[in-house]
Amino acid sequence: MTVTLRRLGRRALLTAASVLFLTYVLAPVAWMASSSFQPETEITSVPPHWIPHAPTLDNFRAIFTTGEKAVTYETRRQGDPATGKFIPSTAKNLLPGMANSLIVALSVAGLNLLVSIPAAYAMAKVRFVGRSASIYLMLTTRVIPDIALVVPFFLFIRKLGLLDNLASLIITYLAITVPFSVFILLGYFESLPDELDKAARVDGCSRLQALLRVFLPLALPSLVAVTLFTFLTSWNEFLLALMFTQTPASQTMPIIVASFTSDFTISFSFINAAGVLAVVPPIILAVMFERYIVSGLTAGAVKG
Amino acid sequence: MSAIWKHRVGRRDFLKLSAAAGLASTGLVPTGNPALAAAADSLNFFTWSAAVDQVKSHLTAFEAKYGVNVNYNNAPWAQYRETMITKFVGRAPLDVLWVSDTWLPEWAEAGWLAPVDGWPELMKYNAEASDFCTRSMLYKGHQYGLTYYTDYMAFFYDEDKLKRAGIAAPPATWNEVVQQSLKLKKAGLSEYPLMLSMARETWLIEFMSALVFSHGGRFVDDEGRAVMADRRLGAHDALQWVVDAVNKHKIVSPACVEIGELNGLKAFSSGNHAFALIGRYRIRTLNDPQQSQIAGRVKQALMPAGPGGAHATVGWMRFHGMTTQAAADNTRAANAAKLIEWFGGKADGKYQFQKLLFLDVGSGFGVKPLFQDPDVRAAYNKYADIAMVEKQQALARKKDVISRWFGEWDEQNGTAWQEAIVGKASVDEALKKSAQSWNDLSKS
Amino acid sequence: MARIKFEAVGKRYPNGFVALENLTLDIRDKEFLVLLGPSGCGKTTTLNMIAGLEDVSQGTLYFDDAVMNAVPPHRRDVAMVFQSYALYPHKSVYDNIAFGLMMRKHPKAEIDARVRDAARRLEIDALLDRRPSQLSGGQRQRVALGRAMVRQPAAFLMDEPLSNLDAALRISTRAELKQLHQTMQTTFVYVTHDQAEALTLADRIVVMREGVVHQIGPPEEIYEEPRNMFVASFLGNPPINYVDGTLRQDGEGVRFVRGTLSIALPPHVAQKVSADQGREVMLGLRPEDVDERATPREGEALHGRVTSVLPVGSDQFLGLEAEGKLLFCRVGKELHHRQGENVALAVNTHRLQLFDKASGQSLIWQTGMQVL
Amino acid sequence: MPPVGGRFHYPVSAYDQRSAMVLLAPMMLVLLAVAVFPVLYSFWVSLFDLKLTRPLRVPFVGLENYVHVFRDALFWTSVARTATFTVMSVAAIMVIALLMALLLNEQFRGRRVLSAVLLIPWAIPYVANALMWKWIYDSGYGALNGLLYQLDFIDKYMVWLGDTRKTLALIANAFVWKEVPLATILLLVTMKSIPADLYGAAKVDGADVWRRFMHVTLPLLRPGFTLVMIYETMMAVRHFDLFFILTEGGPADASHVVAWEVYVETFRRLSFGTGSALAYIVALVTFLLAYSIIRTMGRKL
Repeated sequence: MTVTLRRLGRRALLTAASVLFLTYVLAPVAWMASSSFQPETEITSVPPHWIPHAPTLDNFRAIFTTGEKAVTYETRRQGDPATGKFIPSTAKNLLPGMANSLIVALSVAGLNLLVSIPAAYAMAKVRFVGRSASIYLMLTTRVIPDIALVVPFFLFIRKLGLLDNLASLIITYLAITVPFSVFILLGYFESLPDELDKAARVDGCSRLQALLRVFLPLALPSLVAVTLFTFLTSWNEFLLALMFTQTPASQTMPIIVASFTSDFTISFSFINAAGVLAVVPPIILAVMFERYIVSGLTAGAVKG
Repeated sequence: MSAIWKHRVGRRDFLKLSAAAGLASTGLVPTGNPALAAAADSLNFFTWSAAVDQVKSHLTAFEAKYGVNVNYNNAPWAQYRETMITKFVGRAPLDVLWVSDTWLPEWAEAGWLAPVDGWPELMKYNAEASDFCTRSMLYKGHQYGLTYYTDYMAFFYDEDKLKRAGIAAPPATWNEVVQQSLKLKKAGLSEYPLMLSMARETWLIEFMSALVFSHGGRFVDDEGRAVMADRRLGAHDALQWVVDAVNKHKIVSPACVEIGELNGLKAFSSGNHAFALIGRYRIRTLNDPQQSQIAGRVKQALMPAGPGGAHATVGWMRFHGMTTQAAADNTRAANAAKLIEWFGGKADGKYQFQKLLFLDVGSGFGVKPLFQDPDVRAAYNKYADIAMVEKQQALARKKDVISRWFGEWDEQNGTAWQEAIVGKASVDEALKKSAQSWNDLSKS
Repeated sequence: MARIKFEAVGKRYPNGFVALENLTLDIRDKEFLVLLGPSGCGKTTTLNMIAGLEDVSQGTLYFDDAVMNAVPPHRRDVAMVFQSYALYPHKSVYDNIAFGLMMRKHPKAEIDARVRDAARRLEIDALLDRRPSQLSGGQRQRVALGRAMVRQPAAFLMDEPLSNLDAALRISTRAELKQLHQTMQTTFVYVTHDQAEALTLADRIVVMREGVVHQIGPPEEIYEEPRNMFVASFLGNPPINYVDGTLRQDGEGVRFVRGTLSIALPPHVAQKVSADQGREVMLGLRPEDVDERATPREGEALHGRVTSVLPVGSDQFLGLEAEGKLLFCRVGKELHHRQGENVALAVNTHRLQLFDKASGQSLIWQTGMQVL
Repeated sequence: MPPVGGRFHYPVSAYDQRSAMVLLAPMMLVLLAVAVFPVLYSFWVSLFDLKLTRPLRVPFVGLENYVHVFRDALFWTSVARTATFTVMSVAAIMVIALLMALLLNEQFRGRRVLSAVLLIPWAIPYVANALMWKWIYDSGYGALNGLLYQLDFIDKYMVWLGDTRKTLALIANAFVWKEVPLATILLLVTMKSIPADLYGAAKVDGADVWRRFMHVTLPLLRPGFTLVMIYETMMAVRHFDLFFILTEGGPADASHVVAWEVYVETFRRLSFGTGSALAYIVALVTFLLAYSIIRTMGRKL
């Protein structure tokens, strides 16, 4: 009797909490999505239409239908670059921007694995002079604020003539990703029994072979996590990209999206559409690989 | 990957990186780098992202005519200065670009812009240009380009709303603006009758100058001394008026500090306000049914006058400039000159681009002959009162704060004004602060 | 096939902890050597040094006549069985066993032959496709053995390989290991803290404690002739009884005296200690070294009161209180003592141990090789 | 011939040392090139009066730039703003994260869905987050005004980001929304690590839910909280993106935080000397925080 009552109470409580939870997390995103389907005339209505009355795909169309055809006196759009619908002329830069982000993110993720795996293995399983020193270095570099790197990077990148060049981003992103990757992997390798390492080496593996033949296959989950983090970090990074890129040739998605806000002709609904496109890939990744992310995050953070 | 290789990331760059990584001090002074040297038979043309289609169409014609291919790129106006400066110091390939009058001294001093007065075929257009334009392109006796467009800050009103409030004539003074606004407010026609954009952005200086000039004040006197803090000659009346409009009369939204020119335009065009300070050329948009809900009702009046002021407003100049790196290379320089003439002067014997801009976007031109052009007059009469346009244009003044250190001062000044508007500082404090930073910078 | 020689080998960690002190040990070819001692005695360190998993920080390690100090594990021809078995979780049983040979680039066919042969001998040939996670403890242990066997290494190292098995399995596997040693004809080095294992398996036992070797010798010698109290008490279950007392000289010889307890030492002992009149000593008496049937003669009688009777099937243990000391004695299960009753047992004096109370060194079996 | 007896040499095999060096080389190279060198280099730069608008004259000024920074009232304003922002955010994050963790720690249908959804804010770019909130806060057509208006909390649309008293809090809110998931996950892990029998014991002692929470959960969550606190503090102190897109440090100096000051100094005023001096100060401060991280987390080395 009282038990069932308590159970009922509990269920009610949980349901209420869950609803609150979902509202807090999803409502803002939902509003962004809803806005992205509204025509400019509707989006400026007061009070707002929570659900578009006249949903339209114009904003997305503007982004996806962007043939770089020669514009002549005849084919030009009359009026401001965004006659009528306030869609910025730079809309066509979004897809290339995403392509840039993709290239950068993939390269950074790849390089991270290349650099971090051996280092983490060495720190975790090899006893050598300078081990703790290198761990300290890694831990310290992990907390250098990106804002503090901007100036030296800028002068440096300029010196190399890599301004406005994807390479500058790939290089500098290593600074903000590698320490974290090493950290996660270090934690993971340490959790694998030393005796495995010993067994492998008695079985005739050099250090490198032990890493490649035994530890790598076992570290797969953490490798996935690391790849995801470095990918997302690079995909989302804003500050450095803002400093080192000036033209759509090298600008990444966040920069392009941000530029819309300050563009000559601005459409609220269009910006939201851009926002939607910007969040879709990360969200898919996050939801698909939730398990790995959580394990990675905790592995990465719990030790500090 | 191709994108990467397109930007010449390769063994070379990474070798350079690893080599450079060793260097304890990479030079603080920039050095050229071959990797980014531009091909001689092509031009790099950079603008802010306005009238993009008009530019493109005009470029297509240019390429067809001269067989010079042009890499055209643009960046948002709001980030244009940062973008260009990083390009300059990064020695990115760049030949022709749009320049705003406020940046000319800074960029010329830094040796990024090259004078074009060595090119008679460009100079000859000065004869037909209004001398306001020509003066705005001069620095230390050299001319740095040919016009892109010129315009001034205009005072617009929603005729319909005024009628409904029983107001016969638009305000002639800032005082009347207050009176009429209160009337409109009482009539419930608008929460905040006057639309004022005071957000910190590149436009802000134009709005502030218009307010100051129409109040008969100055930021800086002819000797370049900061007088903005001077209660009689300075910006005091103007800023005080804004502060009162927001805090005392509540006829300007306190949100003005977060509303930029663009959102202001949209707010006005969606009928939320009765008066607005906006770039003159925007009247085309405002009276275009496709883009505005108050189309046909927007009229221009003379900039209201302050107690000590006439109806002065601020005028500005944006022009086509040539970079020093282009000037240094004969072929590139020659092509760049051709391009500047094509856009800033005549193309095939006509002021093609100026006319295009005017007809499509409505932006003003500095070339007198166009005023006689029948198409232009026709278009004008569709949405504006050409007499009023010219009358106000005659009262447009060049900004007095144009200087080598404008960029830095602008930051301080913008903050100062906002502090006054949001009531974190008194008008006097704000202007003193602004003047202070002007004096410091002018000494540096 | 190899002879493994430690020459004054020491191991010290950066934090100053000394795992091994000045070890000199000569492991003969094809010998089954057991390193015995409590945890932290340095036995595993010693084993790891042979494998190359731990570095020799002092002294020299030879395989035959080659100095091995700087040779990494994968260049040493040794195989090892770990306490946790350390099977590769991502490899099948087959691949686990074959891995070592693969790494050493043996031809495929030969690898296959060896793996299957080993599997057959260990009776795990049915499991070759399984993953370690699908195996029982015993099976895993066999796979670990197989992994080492197929290598046919110069030295076969085992680190507590049986400690994770249940009692019954442990006994039976002991026998198999012994058998394996016969057939493999190679040097075995075996680390354990279980004296029974050591006694059953070893050709020679090395008793260690806190990085120091206390005694090296064949099992019976270690058991019969312990060089000190630690060795004496570490082997034997239940452990040896100690009674402290003094030496008393009298007519026919030397006696151990504690209160009313007075035991005449046998000649071979007596003459060793004749000099030490009045010396404080420890008498070591193993539980089995009493004779309950014989009525004790003077000088070998142990009188005491029964405090507990613990039958263990084959025979029984008596808890005996004598002179305020609690002693354990093993007696035949046919006699029936009851708690509280007084008994007199005959001590088998020829098997007594006698130690110096202060140093703990044996007064009977001195040798030069002690390093205490 | 290795030493026989006698002196000890460091107990690391030459082979391990070699291979460790090889394995570490790439990371070391990267970290030195893209982290250590820049930090040192920015100190070097901070000793010059380097203005990009004056590319050809770069006088050495020693520590003047630092003096200049510390003398600048705006710098101290920005420090204050950063502090306020950080405290507000971190506090809010901890509370919300705790509640969410408590919920996710229960067993009920749909839990998996929640924990998947939870990752969304964490995953999306800060830029998108900023645009989203900027649009929500919009004083003309924003959702916040719309909602409050429809619920009759306000009778006319209000100014949000434009109101200097609200700006920081609103930005903090956007920050919190994005940071809460990570914090929640960290707390959740700590919760899961609390042995169940402790609750059992508490139950036996007749402690009700609330007491169990107060006397078992909270105290045992301390490590989790410390972690979250330090981690989020680091994030908040250095945060830039939201300020750039939402307010550009304004209105007036209402949201002029240190990170923004660094940006303005370098890329608006183009004064790289003072800029890197600023950046260097920020770096040093963060290093101190980092040190406390390593200490507090007691990372065994």
